[in-house]
Amino acid sequence: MSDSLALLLVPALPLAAFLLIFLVGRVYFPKFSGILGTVIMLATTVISMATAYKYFFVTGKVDGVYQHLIAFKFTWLPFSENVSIDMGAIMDPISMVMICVVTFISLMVHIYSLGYMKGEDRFAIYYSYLGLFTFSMLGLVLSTNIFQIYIFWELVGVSSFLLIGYYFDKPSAVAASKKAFIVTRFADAGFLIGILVLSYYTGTLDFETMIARLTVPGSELTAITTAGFLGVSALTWGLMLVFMGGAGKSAMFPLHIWLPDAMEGPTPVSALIHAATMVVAGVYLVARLFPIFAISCPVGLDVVAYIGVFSSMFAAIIACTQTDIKRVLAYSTMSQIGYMMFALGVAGYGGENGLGFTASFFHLFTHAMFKALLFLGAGAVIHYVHSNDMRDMGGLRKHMPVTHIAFLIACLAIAGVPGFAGFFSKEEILTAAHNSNPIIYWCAIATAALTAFYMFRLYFNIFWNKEYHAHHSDSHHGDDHHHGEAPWSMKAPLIILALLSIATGYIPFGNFVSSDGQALHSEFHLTSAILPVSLAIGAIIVAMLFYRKKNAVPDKIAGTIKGVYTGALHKFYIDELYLFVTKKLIFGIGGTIAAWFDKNVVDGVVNFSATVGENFSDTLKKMQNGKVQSYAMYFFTGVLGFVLLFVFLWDKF
Amino acid sequence: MDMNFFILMKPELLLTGLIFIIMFAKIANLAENNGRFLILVNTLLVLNFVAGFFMNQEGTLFSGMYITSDSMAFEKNILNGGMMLISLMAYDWMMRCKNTPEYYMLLLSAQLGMFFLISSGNFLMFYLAMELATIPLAALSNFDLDRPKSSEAAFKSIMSSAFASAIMLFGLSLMYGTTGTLDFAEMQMLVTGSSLQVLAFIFVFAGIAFKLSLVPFHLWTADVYEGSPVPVTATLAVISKATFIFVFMSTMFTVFANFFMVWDKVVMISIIATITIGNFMAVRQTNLKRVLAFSSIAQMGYLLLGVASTSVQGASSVLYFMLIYVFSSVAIFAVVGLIFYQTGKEDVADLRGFYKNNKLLSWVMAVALFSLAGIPPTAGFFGKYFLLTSGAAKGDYIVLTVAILNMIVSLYYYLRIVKAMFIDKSENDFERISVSPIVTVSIVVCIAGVLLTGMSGEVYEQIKSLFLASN
Amino acid sequence: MSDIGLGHFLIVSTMLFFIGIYGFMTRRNMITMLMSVELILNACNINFIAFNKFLFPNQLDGVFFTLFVIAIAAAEAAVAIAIIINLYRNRKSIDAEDADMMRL
Amino acid sequence: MSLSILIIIPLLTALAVIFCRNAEQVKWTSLFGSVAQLAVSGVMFFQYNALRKAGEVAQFVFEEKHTWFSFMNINYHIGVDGIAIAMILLTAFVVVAGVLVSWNVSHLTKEFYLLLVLLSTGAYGFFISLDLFTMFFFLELAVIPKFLLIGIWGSGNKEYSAMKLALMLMGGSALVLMGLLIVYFGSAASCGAPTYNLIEIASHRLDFSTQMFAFPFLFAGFGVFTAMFPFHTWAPDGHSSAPTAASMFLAGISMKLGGYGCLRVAVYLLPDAAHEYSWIVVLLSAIAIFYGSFATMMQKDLKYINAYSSVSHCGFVLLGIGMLTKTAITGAVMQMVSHGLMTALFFAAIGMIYERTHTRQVEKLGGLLKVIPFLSTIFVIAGLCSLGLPGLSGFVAEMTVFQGAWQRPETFYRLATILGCLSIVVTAVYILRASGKVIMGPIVDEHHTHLSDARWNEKLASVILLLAILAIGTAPFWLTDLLNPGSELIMNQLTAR
Repeated sequence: MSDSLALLLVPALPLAAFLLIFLVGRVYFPKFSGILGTVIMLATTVISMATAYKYFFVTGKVDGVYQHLIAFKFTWLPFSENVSIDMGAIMDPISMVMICVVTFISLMVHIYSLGYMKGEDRFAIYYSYLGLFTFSMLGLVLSTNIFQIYIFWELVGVSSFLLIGYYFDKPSAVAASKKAFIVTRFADAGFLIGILVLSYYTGTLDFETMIARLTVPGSELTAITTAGFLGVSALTWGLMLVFMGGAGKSAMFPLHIWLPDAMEGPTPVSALIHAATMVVAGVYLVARLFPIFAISCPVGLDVVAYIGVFSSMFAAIIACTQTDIKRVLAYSTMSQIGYMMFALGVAGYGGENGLGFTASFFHLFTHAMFKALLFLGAGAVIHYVHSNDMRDMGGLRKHMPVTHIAFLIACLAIAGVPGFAGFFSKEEILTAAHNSNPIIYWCAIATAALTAFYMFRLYFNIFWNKEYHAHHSDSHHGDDHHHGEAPWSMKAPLIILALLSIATGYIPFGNFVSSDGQALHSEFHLTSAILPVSLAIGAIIVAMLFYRKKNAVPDKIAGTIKGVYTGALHKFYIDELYLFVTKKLIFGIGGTIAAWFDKNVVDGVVNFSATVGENFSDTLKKMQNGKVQSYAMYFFTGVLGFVLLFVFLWDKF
Repeated sequence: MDMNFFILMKPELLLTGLIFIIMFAKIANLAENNGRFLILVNTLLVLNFVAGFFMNQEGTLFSGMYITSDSMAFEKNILNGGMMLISLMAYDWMMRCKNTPEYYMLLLSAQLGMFFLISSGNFLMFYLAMELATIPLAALSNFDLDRPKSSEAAFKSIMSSAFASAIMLFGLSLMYGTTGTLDFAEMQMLVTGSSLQVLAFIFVFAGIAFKLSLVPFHLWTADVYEGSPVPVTATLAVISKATFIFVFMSTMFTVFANFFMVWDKVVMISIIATITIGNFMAVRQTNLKRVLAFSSIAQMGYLLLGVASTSVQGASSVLYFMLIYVFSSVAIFAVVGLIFYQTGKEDVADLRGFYKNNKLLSWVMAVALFSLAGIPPTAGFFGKYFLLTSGAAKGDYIVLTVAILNMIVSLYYYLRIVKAMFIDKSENDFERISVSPIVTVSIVVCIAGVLLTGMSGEVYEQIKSLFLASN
Repeated sequence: MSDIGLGHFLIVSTMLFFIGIYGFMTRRNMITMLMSVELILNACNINFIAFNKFLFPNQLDGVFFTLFVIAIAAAEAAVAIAIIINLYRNRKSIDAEDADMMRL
Repeated sequence: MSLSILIIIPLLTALAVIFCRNAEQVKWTSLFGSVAQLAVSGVMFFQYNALRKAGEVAQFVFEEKHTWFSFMNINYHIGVDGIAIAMILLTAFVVVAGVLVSWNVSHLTKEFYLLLVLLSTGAYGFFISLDLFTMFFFLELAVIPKFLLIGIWGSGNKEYSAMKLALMLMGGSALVLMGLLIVYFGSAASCGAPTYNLIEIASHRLDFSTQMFAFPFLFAGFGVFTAMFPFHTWAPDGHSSAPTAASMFLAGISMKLGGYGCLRVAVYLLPDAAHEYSWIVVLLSAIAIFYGSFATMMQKDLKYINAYSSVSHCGFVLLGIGMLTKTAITGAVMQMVSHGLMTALFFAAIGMIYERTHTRQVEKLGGLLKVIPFLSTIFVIAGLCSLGLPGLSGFVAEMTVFQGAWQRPETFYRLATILGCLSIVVTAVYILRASGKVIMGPIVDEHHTHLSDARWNEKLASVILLLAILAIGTAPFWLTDLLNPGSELIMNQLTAR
C-alpha cells in the first residue's frame, strides 16, 4: 500500500464510518453500529501503525534526518494564484506519532464504549460521532496547510460539541457543550486572524513554504518583522494569535474554562477528546510551527512557556480541591498539557536545545496512555457507582480489582514515579526546563509534587477511605449494582492501557521526534531526577495520610488556608468572571444596545417617517373642508402666490 | 367646402353625427328600450373608434382656428377609445338608468368640446371648446338625480369651473390686450415676457391647471369624483384629464413657447406640489373614489414631468402614459362602479374580503392599481419610467427625486386597497359581484392594454413617430 | 369723452373682477355666487372690448370674443341653475355652506 | 442554448398554474416547472463550463439582444457569466425547495404558487440581465409578490411587515432608479449616446463625477434589497411574518438581488466611485455584521433570529464587495450563494417546526431532537452552516471574504475584517443558544411529545438544499472556478484607472 493511499484511508475510514452509521446504521442496524465502528477503527489503527512504522523505519529517514513528506495534496479552495487552501497529508515524525496516538486511543475508546454505552438510546449516533471526531482529528494532524488545520480544528470542535452534548436532554450537558464550543470558537477567531496575518506576509498558507519563508531571511521575513501594530511585530502578532487558537483548544489559562465542564460528556469521550487527543491539538499546532517560533520569534516562545507553566500550576492547585473525579482529571489534563506547552516553550531549534520539543511530544505520547487509562478507569467507577463525586465513593478496591490496579498504575505514571511512563517524559521536560529557565523549572517541580498529591487524593478517595455502600436512596440507580465490576469490553482497554502506561516510557523517543528531524540522544541524569521523584513520593505519602482512612486532617488544613482553598474550590472565580464579562457586559449590554437601537432608532425612523407622513396627510385633509368657496379661495391664493413669485419676485433672483 | 373639410374634421363630424343620431333616436322614441338603445350606441361608439384610424390628414381649417395633426388624431383616438371603454364598462349601470339618450348626448357633446379643444388654433375656439367640454360634464355629475351627493358634486363642479374659467378668461383678455391677437401662431411671435403677460399667463395656466387638478387648484376634484356617478367620474378622471394634459402640452409648446423660462419654473413648482400633496392627500382617505381622485392628481404631476421636458421624448411619453392611464383607470373605475352600484360600498375598508368571492375582479383591480403605481410588468411601469427619463433628460434632479420618492407614498395607498381586497378578513363575506359580458369586454380590453402596451415596444415607437413626423 | 381712456376701462374691469372674486368667495347664496361669476366674466368682456377699441381698432377679435362669452355665460348659468334647483330639491337649501356633505 | 428559457419556463409554469383545476395539479405543475428550471440551470452550468474549457473568452456567454424601445436605447439584453450562473443555480435550488416546503399550503394554493413562480421569474430575469432597464424591470417585478405572499399567507403582524417590506423595497428601487437615470444620461458622454447596456458602459468608463453622483444611489438602493445597515429593518419583520417559502425566497433569493446589483451595477460600472466610497461600504457592512449579530442575540423568535443573522451574514457580502479585492469579491458572491442556501434551509426548518409546534418562541420550545429528529438535525446543520462550520458552505464563503478582505493593508479595513472575524464567535453564541434551547435540553411543552417528523416533501426539500450546501462546503473549487473569471473582470475594471 502506497503512503498516499494509506494516508488517504486513515482519515477516510472513520469518515466512512461516520457517514455509514449516521445515514444508514442509525436506522437499520443501530445495535450493530458499535461493532461496525470498532472494526473500521481497528482497520484504521492497523493502517496508521503500519504507515508510521514504515515512515520511521523505512522511508522517513534520509541521511539521518526525518523528512517532511507530502503523501498527497490537492487544491481545495483557491483564493488567488499562490494562496489556496490545500487538502493533503503530511508525513513527518510528529504527524506520525499523532496518528498512532489518535487511532489507538480511539480504538480503545471504541472498544470500551461497547460496554460502557450499551443500551443507550442513541448508541449508533454515539459511534457515528466518534467516527466524525476521529476523522477530524486525523485530518488535523495530517494537515499540510495552515488553513487545513483550521478546518479540521473547527471540525474537532464541533464533534467535541456534539459528544459533550450527547446527553442532550440534560441542561448541564447542553450548557457545557455550548461553553466548550464558544470558548474554543473565540480562540479560533484569534487563530483565524493569525492565519490571515501570516498568510498576508508570506503569501502562502502552506506549512512548509510558510516555515521556509519565515525562518530563512528574505523579503517576507523582513516584511513581517518590520510591519507592526501597537509596537509588536506582525510576526509576533500572527504567531500569538495562532497560539491563541492552540491555547483555546488545549485549555490553557485563561481559555481553560470549558474543559472541566466538558466532562458532562460520556466518560469514554472525555478520555478520547478531552484527555488524549483533541486537547493536545494546541501543542501539536505550536510544534507544527515550531521552527518559526524558535528561529524567528523567541518572544512568542517565551509566552508559550509562561502560559504553559502558569496553566499547569494553576490547574494543579484547583485539582487538589475538586471532588468530582472527572473534574479532577480534567484539571490534571490541563496541568499536563501545560507541561507539554512549556516544554515546547523552553525548547530551541535543533540539537540539544530541542530537548524540550522531544520531551513535549514524549509526554504527549505517554500522557495519552495514562490519562486515557485514568478516564476509562474513572468511567468504570462511575459506571459502577453512578456518581461522579468522590464523596460518594470509597473502598472500591475490593469491588473492582482490575480497575483498581489499572488506576493505580496510571496514578503512579502521572505522578512520575520511576519505572512508569510518566516518569521518563516528565524527567525530560524538567531537564529541558532546568537547562533554560529556573523560574519555569521550579514551578514545574512544584506542580509535579501537586500532581502526585491530587492524583493520590483521588486514588485514595475512590478506592480506600471509607467503605463503599451503595446509595439505595438513589432509587432508580439502585438495581444496577448487581452487574459486577465491568464487562470485558471495558476491562480489556484498561488492561492494555495499563500495560502501555508502563511500557511507553521505555521508548527512545528522541530517536524519532526532534525539533529538526535528527535523532536526539538525551542523557538521563539521575541527579536531576532525585528532587522531583522524592517530592512526588512525599506528596503521595501525604495524600495517603490524609485520605487513606477517613479523618479530619484535610478539613483542618483546608481551614487553615481557607482563602486559597475556597478560591481553588471555586476555580478562582474565572468562570464567574467570564460569565460576567460575556453575558452581562458584552452580550448583555451590546445585545441590549443593538436591539434597542434597532427597535427604536432604525425601526423608529421608519415608523416615524410613516407617522409623519400620516400626520402630514391628516393636516392636508383639513384643507378639504367641503366648501366650494374655500376651494375658490385656495385657488385664488394659488394664483396670487404664483403671481407674487413670478411677477414681483422673479427678477430679484 | 371641399372634401378636405370632411377629412380634416372627421372626428368632430362623426361625433356630431352620433349626437344627432341619438337625438333622433330619442325623438323617434327609439330609445324606449334601454337595452336596444345601448347596443346601438355602443356599436356606434365602436365604429366611431374604428373610423378614427382611417383617413387621417394633417392640416388647418378656418384660417388657423382649427388645426389637426397626427398626434392630435392619435389623441382623439385615445379619447374615442376611452369613451368607448367607459361606455361599455358602464353598461350595467346604464341599463338601469332612465335618461340614457340624454346621458350620451351630454357626454358626446363634452367629448366634442374636447376634440375642438385639442384642435383649437385660436383662443376663441379654445375658450368655447373648453366650456363645451366642461358644462355638459357638470350636468352629468348630477345624473344620479336623487342622490344628494351627486347634485352637490355637480354644484361644486360647475361653480369651481365657472370660477376657474372666468379667471382664465381674464388672463386671456390680458393676453389679447398685450398681443392684439387670439391666434396661437401669431401670439407665439408676439409674446415678449412682460410682467403683464406673465400675469396673464399665470391666469391662463391656473385655468388649465384647474382642469388638470394641479395643486393648489385641485380641491374640487375629490368631491366631484366622489359624488358623481362612477362612469362620469371615470370620464372626468380619464377623458377630461387626457384632453387637458394634451392641450396643456400643445399650448405650452406653441403659444407660450417663448415663455419657457417662466412656465418651466411654474410647472416645476406645480409638479412638486401636485405629486407630493396629491399623494399625501390620498394616504388617509377612506373613500375609494377619493383615493382614486387624489391618485389621479398625483398622476397628473408625473405627466407634467414629461411636458416640462419639452422634448419629443417627453411629449410622446406623455401620450404613451395617457394611453396607459386610460386603460388602468377605466379598469379600476369599472370595478369600483360594479361594486358601488351593486352593493353601495365605496370605502376602502368595505372592500375587505373582496377577493374571496370575486377573484378575477380583484386581480383586475390589483393589476390596474399596480399599473398606476408603476409596478412591472404592467404598462404603468414603462409609462412612469419614460416620464421620469424625460424628466431626467432635462436634468431637474430635485423634481425627479421628489417624484421618485413619491412613488413610495403612492404605492402605500394603492397597496392599502390591495390589502383590503386580498389580505384583510371580514366577518361577513363580500357578495359576489355579477359582471355582464359587455362590461367584461371592456375590462378585458383594459387589462390587455395594461399588460401589453408596455411589454411591446411597438406602441411607444408608434407614438414617437407621430411627434417626429410633425416636428 | 376724450379723457376717458383705456386706463379707466381697465380700472373698472379690474374692480369688477375683484368684486366678482370677493363675491364668489363670501356670498353664501348660490345664485349670488353665480352672479359673482358673471361679474368676473363681464370684467373680461370689458377688457376685451376696451383692448379692441383702444389698441387694435382695426380688428373685431375682442368684440366677437365678448359675444361668445355672453352666450357661454348664459349656458353656464342655465346649467348651474338647473343644478342648484336639483340641489335645492334634495337639500332644501341654496346656501353654499350647506353643500359640504363631501369633505376631508 | 437560449437563455430566455430561464424566463420562459417560470412564465409557462405560471400560466399552467392559472389553468390548473385543483391544488394537487397546482403543486405538481409548480414542482415540475421548478425542477425543469433546475435542470435547465444545471445544463447551463455544464455548458458554460464546457464553453470556457473550449477557450471561450467572451465576458458574457449565451448573449441575446432584442430591441425593446429603440429610441431610448432600451434593449432586452441578457447573458450570463459565472457569477450569474451561480446565482441562477442558487435560485433554482431555493425555488425547488420552496415549492416542496409549501406542499401543505391549503389556503388559496393556486395564488400562492403563482406568486412564488412570479417571484422567481423576477429573480431569474434580474440575474441574467445585461441591460440596466431590463434589470430594473425584473427587480421591481419581484416586489409585489412578496407583499402579497406575506400579507395573505403570513403570520403575526403580517400587514405591517408586508407594507413595510413593500415600501422599503420600493424605496430601494426608487434609489436604484435615480442611480440608473444618472448612469444612463452620464453614459452619453462616454459612449456617444445614452445607453443602458452594461457591457458598453463598462467598456467606456463613465466620467468620474457621474460615477461619484450615481454610486450612492445605486449602492444604497441595492443595499436596501440586501438589508444593508441601516436599511435592514424590513428584513426581520418581513422574514418573520412571511410564510416559510416566502421567507426562503426573501432571504435566499431576494436579498441576493441587492448584493448582485451592488456588485454588477454599482461596483462594476462605477469602479472609481467604488474606490472612493469603499470605506463607507466597509464601515456600514462592518456595523451590519456586528450589529446584526448582537441584535440577533436578543431575539426570542426563531425567525427573528435567522432574520437578524441574515442581516449580519449579508454584511459579509457587502464587506467582500467593499474591500474591492478579487478574492473578497469572489468571497462575496460565494457568501451570497452560501447564505442563500443556508438561510433557505434554516427558514425551511423553522417553518416546519413552527407548523408542528405552532410557536417560534425559543423559550416555549425544547428537546425537539427527541421527537422530531430529522427536522432537528436539519435545524442544527443549518445553524452550523450559519456559524461557519467547515464542510458546509458558510465556512468557505466567509473564509474567502476574510482572506480577500485582509489583502487591504489599511488599518481601517483590517479592523473591519477583525470585527468580521470576531462576529463568527457571536454567531456561534446565538446559534448554539437557540439550538441548545430548541433542539436539545428537556421537552418544555408536553404537547410537543407527539409531533410527527418530516414528510417526504419536507425531507426532499431539506435534502436538496443540504446537498447544495455540502457540494459547496466540501468541494468549493468548482464554485471558485466558476466565479473567478467574473470577479477578475470586475477587478480589471477596478484596477484599470
